[in-house]
Amino acid sequence: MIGTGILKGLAETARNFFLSYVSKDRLTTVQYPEQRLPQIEAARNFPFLVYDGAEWDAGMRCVACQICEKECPPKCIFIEKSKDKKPDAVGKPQFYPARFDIDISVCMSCQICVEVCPFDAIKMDVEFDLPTDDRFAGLMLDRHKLSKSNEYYHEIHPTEATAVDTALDAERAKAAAAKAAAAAPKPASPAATAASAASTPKPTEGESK
Amino acid sequence: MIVAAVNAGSVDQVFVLAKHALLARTPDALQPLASAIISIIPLLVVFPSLFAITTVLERKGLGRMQNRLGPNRVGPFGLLQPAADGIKALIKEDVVPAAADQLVHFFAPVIFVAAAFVAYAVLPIGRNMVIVNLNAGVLFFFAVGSVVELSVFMAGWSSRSKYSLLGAMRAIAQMISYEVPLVLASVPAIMQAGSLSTVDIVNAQAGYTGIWPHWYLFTPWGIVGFGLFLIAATAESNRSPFDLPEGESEIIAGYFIEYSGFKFALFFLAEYLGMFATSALGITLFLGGWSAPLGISLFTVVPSYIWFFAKLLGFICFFIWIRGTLPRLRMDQLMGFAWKFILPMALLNIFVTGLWRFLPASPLNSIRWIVCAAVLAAPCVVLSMSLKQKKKLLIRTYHFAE
Amino acid sequence: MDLATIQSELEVSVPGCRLQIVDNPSPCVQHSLVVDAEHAVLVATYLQDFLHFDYCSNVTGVDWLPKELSEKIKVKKTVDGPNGPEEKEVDEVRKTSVPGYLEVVYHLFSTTDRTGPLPLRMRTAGREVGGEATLLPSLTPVWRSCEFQEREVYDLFGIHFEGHPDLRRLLMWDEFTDHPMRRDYVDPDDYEYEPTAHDEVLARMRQHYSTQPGPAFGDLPQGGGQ
Amino acid sequence: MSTITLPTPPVLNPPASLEASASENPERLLELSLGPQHPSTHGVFRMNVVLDGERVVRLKPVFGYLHRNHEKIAENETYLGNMPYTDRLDYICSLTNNWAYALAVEKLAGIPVPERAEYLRVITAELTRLLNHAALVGFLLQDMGASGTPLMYAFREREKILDLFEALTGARMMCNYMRFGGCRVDAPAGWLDQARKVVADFPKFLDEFEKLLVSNEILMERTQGVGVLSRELAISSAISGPMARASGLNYDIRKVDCYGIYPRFSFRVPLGSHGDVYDRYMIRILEMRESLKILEQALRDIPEGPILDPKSKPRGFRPKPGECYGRIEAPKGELGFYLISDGSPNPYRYRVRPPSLINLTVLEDLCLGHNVADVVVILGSVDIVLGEVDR
Repeated sequence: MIGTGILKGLAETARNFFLSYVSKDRLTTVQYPEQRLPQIEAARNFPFLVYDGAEWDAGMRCVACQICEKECPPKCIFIEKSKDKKPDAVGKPQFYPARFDIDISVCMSCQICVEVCPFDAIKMDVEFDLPTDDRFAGLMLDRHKLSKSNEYYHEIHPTEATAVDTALDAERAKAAAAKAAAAAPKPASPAATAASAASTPKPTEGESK
Repeated sequence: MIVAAVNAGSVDQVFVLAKHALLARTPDALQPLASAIISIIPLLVVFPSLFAITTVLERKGLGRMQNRLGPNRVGPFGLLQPAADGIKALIKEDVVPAAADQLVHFFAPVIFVAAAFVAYAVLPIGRNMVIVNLNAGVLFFFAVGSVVELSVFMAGWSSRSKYSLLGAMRAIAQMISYEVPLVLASVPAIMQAGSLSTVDIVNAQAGYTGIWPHWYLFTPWGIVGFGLFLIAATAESNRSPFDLPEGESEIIAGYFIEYSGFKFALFFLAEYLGMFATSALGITLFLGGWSAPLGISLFTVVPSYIWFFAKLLGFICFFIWIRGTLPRLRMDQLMGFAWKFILPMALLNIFVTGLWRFLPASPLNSIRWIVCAAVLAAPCVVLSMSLKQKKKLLIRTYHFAE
Repeated sequence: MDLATIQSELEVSVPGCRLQIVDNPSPCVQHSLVVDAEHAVLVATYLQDFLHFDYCSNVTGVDWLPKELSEKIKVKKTVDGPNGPEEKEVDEVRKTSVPGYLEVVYHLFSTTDRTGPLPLRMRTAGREVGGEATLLPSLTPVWRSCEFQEREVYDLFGIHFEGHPDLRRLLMWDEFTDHPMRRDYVDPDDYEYEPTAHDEVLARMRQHYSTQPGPAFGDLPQGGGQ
Repeated sequence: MSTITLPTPPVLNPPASLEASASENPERLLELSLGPQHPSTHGVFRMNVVLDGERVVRLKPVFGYLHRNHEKIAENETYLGNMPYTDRLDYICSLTNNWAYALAVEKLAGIPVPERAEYLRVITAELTRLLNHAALVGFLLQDMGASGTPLMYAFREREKILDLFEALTGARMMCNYMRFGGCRVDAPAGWLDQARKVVADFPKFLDEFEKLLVSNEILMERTQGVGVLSRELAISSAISGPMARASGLNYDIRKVDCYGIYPRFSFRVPLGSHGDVYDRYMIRILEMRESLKILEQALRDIPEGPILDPKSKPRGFRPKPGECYGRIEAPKGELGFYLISDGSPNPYRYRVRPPSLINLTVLEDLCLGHNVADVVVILGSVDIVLGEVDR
């Protein structure tokens, strides 16, 4: 008889119509600006630069090694090495990026930069709300905009950040031990290092908008 | 007069009385004109508003069927969505293709809307509430309905687009082939009532046996007639699963693909008006028009126009439900269905109505019922089986390789 | 069936065909069979009909640029030594230039024997665009699956397939003249490019549009977007 | 030795009867361009159709609107740098694309894959198959004019799988998850239980879907006997995936190549006998049920262990010279990667064998003599994604 299949289908849509009022499983819509889905820890969007401590420019972990720039598949990272050095996360004097730009209109969120970074300096952000009315300059994030604190990193990726911190702490301890060992015979050198670190000119604020 | 209006039963007649009161204050010479204007203006307000309500209802209903919320941002529960849509349609640019026949392109939506409105002239929306009680009312309705085809073809042809031409071709083929079963499906009601006047047909169904109404739906030929009418009406008003002229996934929007802005909105309006009008005719012919569904005082005390709109709303919900469920038919299948199934059944139904009329009703009503139902049911089953068999439609079983 | 057996069987069945096995040093050991253009259709038909390679899954082109092989050889030369001319062995670099060619690779499978892949290769005489050098027979009459893929190879590599029923460009537009998958292809700098401020393409594009500033590039960001 | 009979070139022109009616009065023919902007071409695909009334007399697909020369980009990119680009081929099933590419590179360089990674690969690949087929049947019904209902049901389920992907890989669609010699990250705590729950709930959706449409007369009318693909043409045209199996060709690469750890799982391969749109639709529904079986087994048996080959490192990967063709059974068919290495960090030649494009070879054969409305449905049943067709 024609129509039995149609009637079955009608019953199914009617069932869904009524169940959508009772079952949360069926009405999965989330009213976006008011409600938000819980943040998934593994989520990634665009990269950011991690800094330790309170000052973004002083604590930046990046040492401008330019590996990420080279490995980035769509070539959206642009780095300019500094002329001078300053102490990095472990305490060794290192270069720092005088300029670190990511064109997020080109970035494809593949996180290969994170994988290749040997200094745990670049990590993936979860921020997706980045609208701008200038599609060229507005989507070009400079190093100030890219810098986020380690606390923020802990907030968005707690497990990963803890692992990174443990590794870094171990490295710092190792460096400190080495320094202590080196300091014992030659007491003059740590002061010299400290002096050179202090004399490192901080990057000017005017550079970033 | 005022005393009469206070009477509970006459809440029903409040609009009629108001019209009479207004007419009494107009000069005699202007009375025919004033009468027409007073009748038409509410119509021009009520049905477009119903259209607005329907669009939001449809979107919300479809949404719920699809486990979505539907529009819910404009106004409380998204009820002001049609207003937003209307404003959008009004301020959009009106693009007319350079190659289009400008005049015809302009008049197509106007004629469409006008024709859709004219059909309401003969539809009784309440007791004593009909604009003109033509003695050939049903005939008038179908005649006006065919103007719609003209405007559709005007739109499709004048746009000079291949898609709109295909849409127009489909629309003409479909509307003409479903016009026939639509008319034939209405004939039994006309036969039984013995009149082409819509008011007479409603009055013929007005009484009650106990509390059971005398609607034509509750006769064997009425059920079949109503079913056929419903199918034909769906096709006639281009609703899913017969929305081929618009065939969104194939020919995008069919005949009105080249319209934008307010003209597009007019097409939209006219389509819904056509759907309401056909539904209203179905209510008139088979569902007792404005009469209450049960002969109990709780129901009969409700004004007649409320019953009419309640039934209309029922029709609208049914159309939305169907739209949310079914995929679209193909052109040849649609035609085949019209000519091979609906038409024979409609013809048979006319014969059965005659049988029903001449079989004695008083002593053995149930026998009359059974005989007529049997005469209708057997061919219906046979026809649908043959339709299915010829196409070899089967739920298949599959084998598996390990 | 291993490749040597196939080769010998083909050499018997298709008289005159010149076959050559190309060894693949990769651990996947997919050695391939090079067939000469003249007998390719016959060989393919034989492979399909008698060796059940009925499923030609993948067709693609490879561009091999002309290269110079340099090898060190010892040459005996007469050199003016302190004691007059004397014969001496001298290291000399001899350069042999290998002409470039284009190659089509067909990956064949068998749905009945469930074997494969058998990479079948054909090589053109040269790399010149158009003309005789890049002519190869089409295998579309044998395996229908080659139809679009040979069109793609024609489009991107510029290999002309003789006997193809409908040899048109597949991915690039008809008016396009170059073959972008060739290794010496230089992409034009006059196409509309979304300017990323850190790209040499931007510099090239600026150069190109400096004479005729297009409306889309009226106000480009200056410098690095800083 | 039997003689070789040369093949006759394929008939790419319409059958004689159609051609005759067309040539009699060419002025009644209508040339119509379906696409590139068309709701049912699943992207920017175009078909130049010649119609006699509404009947298709000729149909020529036009490609390239989404062409970005993926292969050329890949030849200038490192092996690892190509991985995120493969996500963008068939952007509905990025994880199977990842797998196919990783498999080809692993075969090329001879890299082993740890067991847990193999399990994770199977789990993600079968989940991808579920979401692809669910989306496909939804789109197919949408093309048939069902105003969104089946599609929304399918997307409701797809969303749950995408949530799983996000929790595992960090992205919903562009996963970039697999690496040469394993997977990038291990499943986070609780992920496997979450996956088990999704897998356990999925049959409910399939039942609902079947009730809604499988016995629907309109669906049967629209699909049965439409776009029939014969087994012979399917083989000759190298049609793969559910489309080939709907034509009765028993060729599932999971069974044929036994790649990964598929031989460990018991599952069946559904086969159609008519090769029409209805078969293609049903085969996909049945395949979803088989995928669920694999998923149940994989989620039950997954062992603990490393997920990446210890020798694999993100930078400085240079496989030895050689070439390799690696393929997997992607949801749309045989997805193959052909790589030639010259020992440098970039592949010398990188070729994607796109199942969507090759399955379109027979589009004209399937559509000739049918209606415009059928063209849309047949195209829907082929299951293409333009990111992969045009590359």
